[in-house]
Amino acid sequence: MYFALQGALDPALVALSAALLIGCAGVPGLFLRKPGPGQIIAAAGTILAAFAGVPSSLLLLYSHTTTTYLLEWGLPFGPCELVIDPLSAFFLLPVFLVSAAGSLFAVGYWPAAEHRTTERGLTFFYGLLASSMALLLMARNGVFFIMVWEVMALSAYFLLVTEHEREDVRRAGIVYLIATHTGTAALVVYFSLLASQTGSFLLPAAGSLSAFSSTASLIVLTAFVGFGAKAGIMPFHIWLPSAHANAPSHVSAVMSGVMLKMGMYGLFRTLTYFYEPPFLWGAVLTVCGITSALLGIAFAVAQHDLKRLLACSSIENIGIITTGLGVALLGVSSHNNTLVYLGMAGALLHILNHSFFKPLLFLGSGAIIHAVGTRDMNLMGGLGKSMPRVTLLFLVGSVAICGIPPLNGFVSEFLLYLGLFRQLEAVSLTYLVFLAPLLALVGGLAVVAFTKLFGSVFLGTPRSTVAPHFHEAGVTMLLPMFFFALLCLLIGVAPQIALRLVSPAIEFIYPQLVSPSITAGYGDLLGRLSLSGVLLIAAAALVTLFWKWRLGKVPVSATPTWGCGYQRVTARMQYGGAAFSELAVSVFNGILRQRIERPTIAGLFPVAAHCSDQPTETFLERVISPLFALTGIAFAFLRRLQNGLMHMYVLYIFATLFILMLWAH
Amino acid sequence: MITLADQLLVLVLLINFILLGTSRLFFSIRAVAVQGVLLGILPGLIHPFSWHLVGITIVIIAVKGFVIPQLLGRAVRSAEIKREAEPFVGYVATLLLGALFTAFSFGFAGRLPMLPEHQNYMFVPASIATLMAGFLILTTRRKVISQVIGYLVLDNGIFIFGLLLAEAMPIMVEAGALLDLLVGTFVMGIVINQINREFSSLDTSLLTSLKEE
Amino acid sequence: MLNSIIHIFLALVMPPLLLGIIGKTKAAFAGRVGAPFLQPYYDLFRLLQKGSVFSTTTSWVFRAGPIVALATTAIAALLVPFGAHTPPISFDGDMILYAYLFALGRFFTMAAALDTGSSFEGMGSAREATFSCLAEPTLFFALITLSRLSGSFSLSSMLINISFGVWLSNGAALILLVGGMFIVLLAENCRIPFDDPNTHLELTMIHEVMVLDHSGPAFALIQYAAALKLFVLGAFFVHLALPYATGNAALDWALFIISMLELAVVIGVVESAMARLRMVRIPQLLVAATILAAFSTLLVIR
Amino acid sequence: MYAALIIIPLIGAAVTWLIPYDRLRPKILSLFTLAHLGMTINMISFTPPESPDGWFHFDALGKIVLLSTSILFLTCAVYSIGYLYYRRERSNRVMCVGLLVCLSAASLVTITHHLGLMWVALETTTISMAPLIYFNRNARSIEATWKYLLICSVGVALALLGLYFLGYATIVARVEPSLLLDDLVRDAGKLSSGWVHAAFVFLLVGFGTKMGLAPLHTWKPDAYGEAPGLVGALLSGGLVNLAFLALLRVYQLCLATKEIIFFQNALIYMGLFSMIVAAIFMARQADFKRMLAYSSVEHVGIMAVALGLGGKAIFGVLFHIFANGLTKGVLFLSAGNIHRSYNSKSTDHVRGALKRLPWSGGLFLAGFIAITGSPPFAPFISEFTIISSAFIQGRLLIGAIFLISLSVIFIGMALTVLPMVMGGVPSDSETTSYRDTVWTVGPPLFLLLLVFLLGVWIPAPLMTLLRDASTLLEVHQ
Repeated sequence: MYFALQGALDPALVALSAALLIGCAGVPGLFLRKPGPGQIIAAAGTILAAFAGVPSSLLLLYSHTTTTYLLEWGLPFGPCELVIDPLSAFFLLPVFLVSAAGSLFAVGYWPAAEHRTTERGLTFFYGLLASSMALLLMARNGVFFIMVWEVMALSAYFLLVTEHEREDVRRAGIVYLIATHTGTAALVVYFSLLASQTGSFLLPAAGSLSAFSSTASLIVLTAFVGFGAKAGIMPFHIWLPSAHANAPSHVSAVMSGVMLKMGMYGLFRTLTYFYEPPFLWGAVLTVCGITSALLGIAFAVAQHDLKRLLACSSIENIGIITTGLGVALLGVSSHNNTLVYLGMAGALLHILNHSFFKPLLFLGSGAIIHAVGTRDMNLMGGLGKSMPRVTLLFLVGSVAICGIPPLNGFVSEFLLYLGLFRQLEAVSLTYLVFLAPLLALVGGLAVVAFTKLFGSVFLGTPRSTVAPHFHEAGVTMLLPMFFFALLCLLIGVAPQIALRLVSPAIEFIYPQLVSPSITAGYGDLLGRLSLSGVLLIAAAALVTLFWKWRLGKVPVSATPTWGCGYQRVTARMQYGGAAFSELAVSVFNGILRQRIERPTIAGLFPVAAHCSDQPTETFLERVISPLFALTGIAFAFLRRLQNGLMHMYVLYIFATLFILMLWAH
Repeated sequence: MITLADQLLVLVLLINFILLGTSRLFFSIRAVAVQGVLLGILPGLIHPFSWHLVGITIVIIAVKGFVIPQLLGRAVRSAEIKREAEPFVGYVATLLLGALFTAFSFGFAGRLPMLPEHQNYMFVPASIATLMAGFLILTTRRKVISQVIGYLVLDNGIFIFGLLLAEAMPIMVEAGALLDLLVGTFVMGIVINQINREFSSLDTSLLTSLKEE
Repeated sequence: MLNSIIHIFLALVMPPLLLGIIGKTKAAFAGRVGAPFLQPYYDLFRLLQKGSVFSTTTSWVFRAGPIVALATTAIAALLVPFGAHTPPISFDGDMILYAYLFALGRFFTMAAALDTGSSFEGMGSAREATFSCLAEPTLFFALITLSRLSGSFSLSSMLINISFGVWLSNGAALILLVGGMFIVLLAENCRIPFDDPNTHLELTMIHEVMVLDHSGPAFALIQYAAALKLFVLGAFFVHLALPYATGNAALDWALFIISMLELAVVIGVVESAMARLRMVRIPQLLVAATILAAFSTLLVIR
Repeated sequence: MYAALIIIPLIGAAVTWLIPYDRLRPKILSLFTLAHLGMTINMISFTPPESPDGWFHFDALGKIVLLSTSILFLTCAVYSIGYLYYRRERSNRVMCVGLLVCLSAASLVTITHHLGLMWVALETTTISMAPLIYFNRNARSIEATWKYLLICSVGVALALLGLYFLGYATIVARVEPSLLLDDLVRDAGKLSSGWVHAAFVFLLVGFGTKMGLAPLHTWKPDAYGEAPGLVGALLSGGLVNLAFLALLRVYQLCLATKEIIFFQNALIYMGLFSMIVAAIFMARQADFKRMLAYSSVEHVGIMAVALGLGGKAIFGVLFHIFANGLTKGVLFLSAGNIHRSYNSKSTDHVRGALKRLPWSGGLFLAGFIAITGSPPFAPFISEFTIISSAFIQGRLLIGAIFLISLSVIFIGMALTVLPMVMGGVPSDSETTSYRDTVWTVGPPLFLLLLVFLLGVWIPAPLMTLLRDASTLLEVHQ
């Protein structure tokens, strides 16, 4: 394949070559006999690519240019265009950032020296995954899109099953593979229908299709299934928790931080095709979004597995993004520009934010697991003292993901809230404002989930001796986390910058409604927000100083925690994660369906009893698995047709001949 | 001549019914042999004389009438089986079905356009009826031998139709006929012997280990 | 400018007084003389003088707890209008910031509690987490209603907007709202019937049990933050319940102070009249509050 | 020229029959298949003119099928060097001779335009494969051979009757009686529909049986399951395509007559039925070779549906001849290696193949991904073309059924294949002498590379070949 270049070296070309560089970064390691150098080379290449790619994407984002490359390929599906427009450029940012950070993290987290057998494949497929995602954002030919899409899905699968000796990993892999393949099947239909509309496999231009045809609804439906399955919107989320929990942590970071966003990208892209979308589309998106947000975080509260909790919160965040998108779409349908702008801004900004704090948290969990050797939060505790830096960074991530000021999570939710409140002065769809309390509930549950996580992992005293060798993470692991924490804080205290990031993308999607005045207005508003954020930090500093001053004057002593009179306090008496969330979970138990074992204490001197409550995958275990079992039984019954009796086989031939003859005459 | 040919065809049909009705393997083998001989004679009746024709006739009579029956007979003797015990479908039912199918084939043949000179022959119905008889035997019998016989009958049916084309495209017909005979004789003969060695019986019910549980 | 200074001054000085009044009221109901009104101030100063003890199991998170709690409440205090006066900070959507600031404070308080590794404090923070997350929607329904009534999106204008005129036009909605917000006020500040600050049976407590291990200056900060929180939420509530406003600035300040004191008395009365609820009942009460608020929103939106 | 294609393998057969050394035979076999491939490529590039009597005509369809078949034969021949080394206990004379005879017959099928001759050649391939299926010389293999032989012979006999019908139709129509494709196409308009209908039905059933369209596929799982891996590869990658070529000839004839709609519908229904059957039988399949057999049924179904759809799907199906054949080669050869190494083809015993045989296991996994139509492998191109053309033609129901059965098949195959290759090797699995060697791994690897290459880049000559071929099969009203 060679590129017919138009024009000299330009940012788009740089981004393109950066994407390809990431893909090739893992290749040298395959051929090096000695383990280690390959990984270093890969990390270096990926980071270099990020250094080239991020600025160029920013340039493309601000200079509202759209660059087109024509890829000469030998396949009979029409020309293959590679285009970078503001929307693609916006989504390119997390791809480069997260993949680079992850590859650096891997050097410390999955050292080639310890994982001789798996490291090569891991590094290679990691690069493949990242670069396929980057190319996906540039692809404008449906077939090429599906090809890179599937490469992405498959390399993610191979990354996921890195430790395929473990049964649960294999199971997670199969569930993921089936889910993603079903999604791809939907996408095949999607692109075929698009081709039937436009006459070629090139993706249609923005606003070029009418939404009022049965085919249009079918297209959007297939897109919702195909892309929703990748993004993990309920009810297509079944694969997500186990997959993200069982992958190596830096892979989980990329999967959760970036790969889910590819699904969202597909939805955004699809919705740009149509002008005048009907209300139904926005309504469906909104409902599914808010449901995912609520149930996702409810599931997260119930988890005991560190990474499962994070994965479920990914469902929540995707839900918030989808809600924003749906609300914006409703705004388009009801010609309410404020709603469109704020919904879009909220959704896009939350995409960016989530791709900062979620990788931060996943990398942090990687560091923890690396130190402790388990994922069960009930066995952790007291890590704060042995790994203070990780603790601090993880705290930043947790606060950010709860959408609490002064960090970035708050900004996107703020925009969304504002959009919803603004509905009060809208002529139609005033009831959308009722989403605000639901979002608030989501926020409250997020606080529960992440105080539980943070508390039971880092605080208190160690609950068990699963791993005596707690140790602070190495610099290669801390650096990426620090970088993300910095970004979270930056966007948190200077949200105006973030708004300038998303505005071009919105302008590309809905050119009519982004006027400088609007942008400036909201920029000003966010300026006030950042001011109060700064004030908050200042106040905290002030109080700290005051307190330090007092402490300097009074005697300070240290004793064990007061046991309220009880003398023989042990570590196992602390409030564990399960205990912490028990009250909150009991409110939602209708949906969560925990497996609860409560022993009945009888007699004066009851014997030792065991008590546990396990969260379950309600949808997967109550709907999907029974369905599969049923199909299996039906098929087993039908398989009797192949009963090994020759005369039956001849009879089949005879019958076929007979039927065809009757049909023919 | 025409009438003679038709009478022979009627005999062929009768032999079909005999085959459907009998359970004794030796008997059915002989019946097939007779059918083969009849088919061998037929070309001579409908086509003008030519040495080529004589050649065909001799070959066919030799193979269909003597070689194959010999092979089958030896197989049966070595396997020491006398009769087709418990077929999948009873003999009466098979006979009725055979009658039904014969009627059907006459009806079917009536609806096909024919050359005027073939108009009042019963070649087409006879061939289709024989074909179906072969199918019936194949689908109702249990013993390998019976199934081979079924295949041969089916083959005879095709051969009868081939006679109509014998002068138009002789090579084609002969090639087809001979190749079928090749399959019928050697390959099946070999396989039957192998089966006999493996299972020391020619009951296809034993050949049912390959299936879906 | 002057108003802002008064605002900050009041926020700094007045909160403990409310506690004093509540205590006095309860004492009066119990037929005791009770502690002087300024007792909370004395307590704070004494605590600031005292030495402080840190548990060996704690880390810096434990120390961060009181600080953040106080800082967030302080910023929240800058967002709420006291009386008819616009607060120092006010912009569209500041009510969302207002709501989430408390979340931040809560996050750190709970973290600090969990850091001690004591089962009691863990228990307290678990309860705090659940109840406050149930109280969250109520606050937002209230904000929606107010925003609808005032047609504005900043806390100050939507609160100041409430007047007797509004009461006359949307009485039903506001009554529901007052009911809901009063429950939230009590819940958020851990007053009876949700929590009893004075009991020392740790099993029954929520907020107090979370701060068991704080001592000296740290505890002073916490006490002050709690008082400030009561003050801020109270100011919010007073706007709904007692929307007096005269054009005159000075008079309005006086009115505000008086109504805050009234509120303190009312809280005292409630505390004396009621007993603590059983833990299992509390979520039901909070959901009831949410339903009240939701109805009020429906009333104003339809 | 034409004769050479037939003669070379026959000479090879004679030679391999005569020499007494088992070790030498596979190498000679490979030499002659190599020569055959060279001859094929040479003839594709410099096509000889149609023979005067019109019996031999090497058109684009024939080229495609012969090229894929010849490549597959060469690969299997090279593979047999490594494979037969592990089967030294028995003579490989019959196998080598059978392969070469089959190759020569296959060439005959592809180069002739005389339907009768094509039928003879096809029957010859059937017979020549029978002893190869019986290679293992045990009860199961004799049963498989028996079923294969009887069912296929019945089918081929029906096809012969169909040809007779055609011939008789020419006589009835008072045109020059002939079974030459070109004559038939020329006179197609005059033929009486009754006979033509009957002919098409019998030919469809006959060649369909050979091809393995459900419900005529019953011999497939047994034969593929019991035959050695490379024979399975040739059956599913080579002979299937030959039978399909015969069907294509019939299709060409149908295009000329007015019967095309009926024939297309019949193809679509049988194809969809085959896919559904494959889906049903692949789920929870405990024998991975039988699973591959059903996968072959599935792909035969795909081809039939595509042919029925017509339009752009024709291009897809022609490309699928390559894609399917080569990928099946990868799967069967690697499956043969796994079978050798575990000495079992039950998925209960075969676990952790990636650990035990990194190469064969990896090849099997890659082959699975390729055959289920995932990019960047060739089957994706063909299958996507077919599906999309179904939807673009607006035949949503057909497309939906097609896609759903593909998904079910994917799930079924995944649940069978992934546990085989992933995980650790069970401690109780018996150890065998088999190890991955260049000779056993190289050929499937070569095929996989080919499949990958065709999945991202179709060379220009091949592209023109496919386009020429698809023009032969387009509806011209």
